[in-house]
Amino acid sequence: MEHLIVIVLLSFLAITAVAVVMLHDLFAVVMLFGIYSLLTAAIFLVLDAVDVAFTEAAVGAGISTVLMLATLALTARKEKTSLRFAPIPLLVVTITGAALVYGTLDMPRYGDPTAAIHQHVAPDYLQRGPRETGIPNVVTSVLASYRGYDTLGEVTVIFTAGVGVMMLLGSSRRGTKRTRGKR
Amino acid sequence: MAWLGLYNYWIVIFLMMAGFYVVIVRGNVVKKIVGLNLFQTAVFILYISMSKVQGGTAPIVEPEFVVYSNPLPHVLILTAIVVAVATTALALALTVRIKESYGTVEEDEIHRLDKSF
Amino acid sequence: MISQHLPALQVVIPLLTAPVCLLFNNARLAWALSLVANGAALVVAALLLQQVLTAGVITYEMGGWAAPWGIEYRIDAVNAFVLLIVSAVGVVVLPFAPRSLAKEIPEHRLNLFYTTYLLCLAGLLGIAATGDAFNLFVFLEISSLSSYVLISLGRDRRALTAAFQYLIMGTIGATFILIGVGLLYMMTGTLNMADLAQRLPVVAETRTVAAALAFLTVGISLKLALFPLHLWLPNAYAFAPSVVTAFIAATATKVAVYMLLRFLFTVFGATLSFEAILLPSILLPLSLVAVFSASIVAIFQDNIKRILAYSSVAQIGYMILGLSFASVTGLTACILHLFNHALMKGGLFLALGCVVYRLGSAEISKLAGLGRRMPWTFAAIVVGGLSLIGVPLTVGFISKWYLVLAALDSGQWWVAILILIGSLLAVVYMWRVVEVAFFQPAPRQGPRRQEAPLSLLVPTWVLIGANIFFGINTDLTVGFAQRAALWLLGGVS
Amino acid sequence: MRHHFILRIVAKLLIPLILLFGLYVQFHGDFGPGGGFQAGVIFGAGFILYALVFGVEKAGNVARLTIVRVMVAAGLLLYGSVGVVSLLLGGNYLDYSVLADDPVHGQHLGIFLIEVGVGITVAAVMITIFFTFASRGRS
Repeated sequence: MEHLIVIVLLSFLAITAVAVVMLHDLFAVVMLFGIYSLLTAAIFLVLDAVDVAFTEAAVGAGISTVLMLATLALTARKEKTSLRFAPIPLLVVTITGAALVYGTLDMPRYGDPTAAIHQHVAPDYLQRGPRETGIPNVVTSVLASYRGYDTLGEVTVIFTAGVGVMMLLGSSRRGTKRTRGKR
Repeated sequence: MAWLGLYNYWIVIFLMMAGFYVVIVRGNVVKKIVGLNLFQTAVFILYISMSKVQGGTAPIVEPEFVVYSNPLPHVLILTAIVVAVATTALALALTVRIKESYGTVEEDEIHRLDKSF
Repeated sequence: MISQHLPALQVVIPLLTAPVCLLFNNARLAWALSLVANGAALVVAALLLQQVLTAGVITYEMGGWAAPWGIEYRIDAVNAFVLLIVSAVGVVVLPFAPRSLAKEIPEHRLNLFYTTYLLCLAGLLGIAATGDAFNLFVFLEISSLSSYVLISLGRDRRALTAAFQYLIMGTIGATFILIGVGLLYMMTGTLNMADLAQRLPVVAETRTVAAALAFLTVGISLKLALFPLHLWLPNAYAFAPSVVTAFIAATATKVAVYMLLRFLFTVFGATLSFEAILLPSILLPLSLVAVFSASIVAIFQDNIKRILAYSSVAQIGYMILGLSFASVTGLTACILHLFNHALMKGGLFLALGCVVYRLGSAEISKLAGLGRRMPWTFAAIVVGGLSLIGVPLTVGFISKWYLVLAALDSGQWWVAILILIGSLLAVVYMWRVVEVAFFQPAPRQGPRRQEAPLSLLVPTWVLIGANIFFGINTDLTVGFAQRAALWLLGGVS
Repeated sequence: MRHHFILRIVAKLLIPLILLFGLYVQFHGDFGPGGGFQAGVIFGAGFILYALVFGVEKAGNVARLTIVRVMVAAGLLLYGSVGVVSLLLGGNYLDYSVLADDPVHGQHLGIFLIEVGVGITVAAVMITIFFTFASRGRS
């Protein structure tokens, strides 16, 4: 049953992706991207990744979409270029996709509990996590403690983005902002 | 039946490639950023798909459950989502600046302006 | 007590100084703080290298969690050397910054600039120090995001498009690396590099691992601008502020080469069967094509920054060529060139920074007669150019020498000949600069140009002087490089 | 926007709830889904909603950009200094076990502190990014 839901959701995703490729109205493209993120969040939910689903919904459908809309307001709403046949990108994409499909052939099957990733490292987190950190949500204990250094890196990435946006778009005349009234 | 276990991955690969195509084909800058997000989000689904265990539940340990899905890919993807939104924010900021200094966000036109410079 | 925490301090010091720089809204203070943090990182790197040489591999468990569960820093002969290169280049380049940036970036953004610089440095050091495949991705993104911002700060509006192009290519590269790491994790259940190296041989013959290798190689090649994935590099180098070009040219691609070395030799191990196909039949021809195509394109550029940028693509070709032999001499050549090229391009781009400081641009046509007006600057360009060509008594000669030896060792004498022809192409593109600067008369009208200020010349000559110093005293660097090469080939597998 | 009466009243009701929910997510991450990052995004979204309904200018008075800027740095510094403190107490970097007498308590304290750090930086960065984009179009 779960698997069926996932397959249906994935098919919706595929349709959304095709629509994004074909459409020229950027407003519609951004909106479809929001839908794409929500569908992804739903898939994550079905696949037991509740934390990730939460984040994807908040970030993909929320922040990213809002920022994209803000950018559209500052740039243009329509894509000018007409859709044309581009052989080289198509070739690159086909080769990359073929390489990935080739790679899937020896993968452990979906949901297989005997796969290597469910045997090594991860089961220890499930066993030791609650005992060693006192936190039942294993995702939190791995994120904040076992792999806490990654999370420090993650915060640094967000910090970098913040500094970068200030640098690129920050007002050029500092301090004048407050005194200038509403137009 | 064996191929059914890979069917998910194949759709995910299709999604990745749809995003990848939008990124590398020359066109509108904002659309490329959307494509980049499609591509990255599809990779996230790849990671989360591999974490699923048949009959498992979310990795929040409680006495009544025995089988849990693998928490590690979840952690990795939480980090990766944050990285992706950071990249998107920067890319959009660059887009705004490009629009301000070139007057357009179409790669063809930017290219032409640079050539005539 | 401190000595046991050096691996963490190496990255954490610049990383935590960055937010402090943001808090103080003062450019000079931010600069001083960055210099102190960078200097501290250099001291730590030197101490680490010494520890590694006496005691062997150092491991450090982040958060006190043992290796495959927690994130581990693992310093050996290879990355200790890379850490030293990156932090040393930073220390030399930073004193160049205030004077040169004053003309390129508005005053009130300078503290943001130093914040971003420190983040970039921390990211690069983090990539080099880590022993965890996913942690590598995180720090890769820190360094990449900050370098996109740094590049976009150039005065020309093309800096914006260059940064955007780099952002797109870089993110594709990072996503490919993410796919590769994911596939490896899927087959082994671990992210720790040493643990991966142990567990991979069991599943080595699977198609999934082959795909993982392919995605990692392509992803890293995008980052290191290996032909034909180099398209982002020339514009990024040409339009970034001078200091940024010098720093990124001397460090970022080097760290990317290190990533490739680490994955190919430590994680996959040089013995895996599919590498037998990848290295000689794909990387070797690609690297030769990189050397020739980029050198030829360099000859026809009108902007010296672009000439040197294309030359970087060619030099990266030499590094990958050394790597593709997978022999001790080949890897020695690769690692030596990693260090030597950082000295050459760091020095040359700083010298160009001096030119841009006085002229406002690096168009070759504007250089006429400047050789006499700015003797020290152009002497630096000549010495750096000689090193790039590979003239004896410079570092360039040493790495070419080992590269030719490696080619002969592998029985491919034609590769050795191609390396020599490639050097001749470098003579051609460097000669164009020298010819205009020294043998064309200065224009009659127009302002009289002066030599660059001392605060710019000193850092330039430190790096250029190092080209000669390490070209004569070769024992030190060759010794390090050989140890690192031996370690890569025999250390883990 | 001036006349959207209902919108403004609904927003006035909603925003405290959103902020409250943000706090809940921040501190409930130990037991259910959630944590610093999600909380930061929700908190940021609360301010963004305020700015959308009442105007960026007015929102700027609520969240002064200089203060937000300090918060951007403060969160990361808080996270990093937890690591420094554990170094000083004799553990490895980010080893929370040494923060209290009992390792499990130490872990709890450490995780709590770093999640707060994550939340502060993420919320502050979200607000900064949105405000910089929003005020760009009008200057």
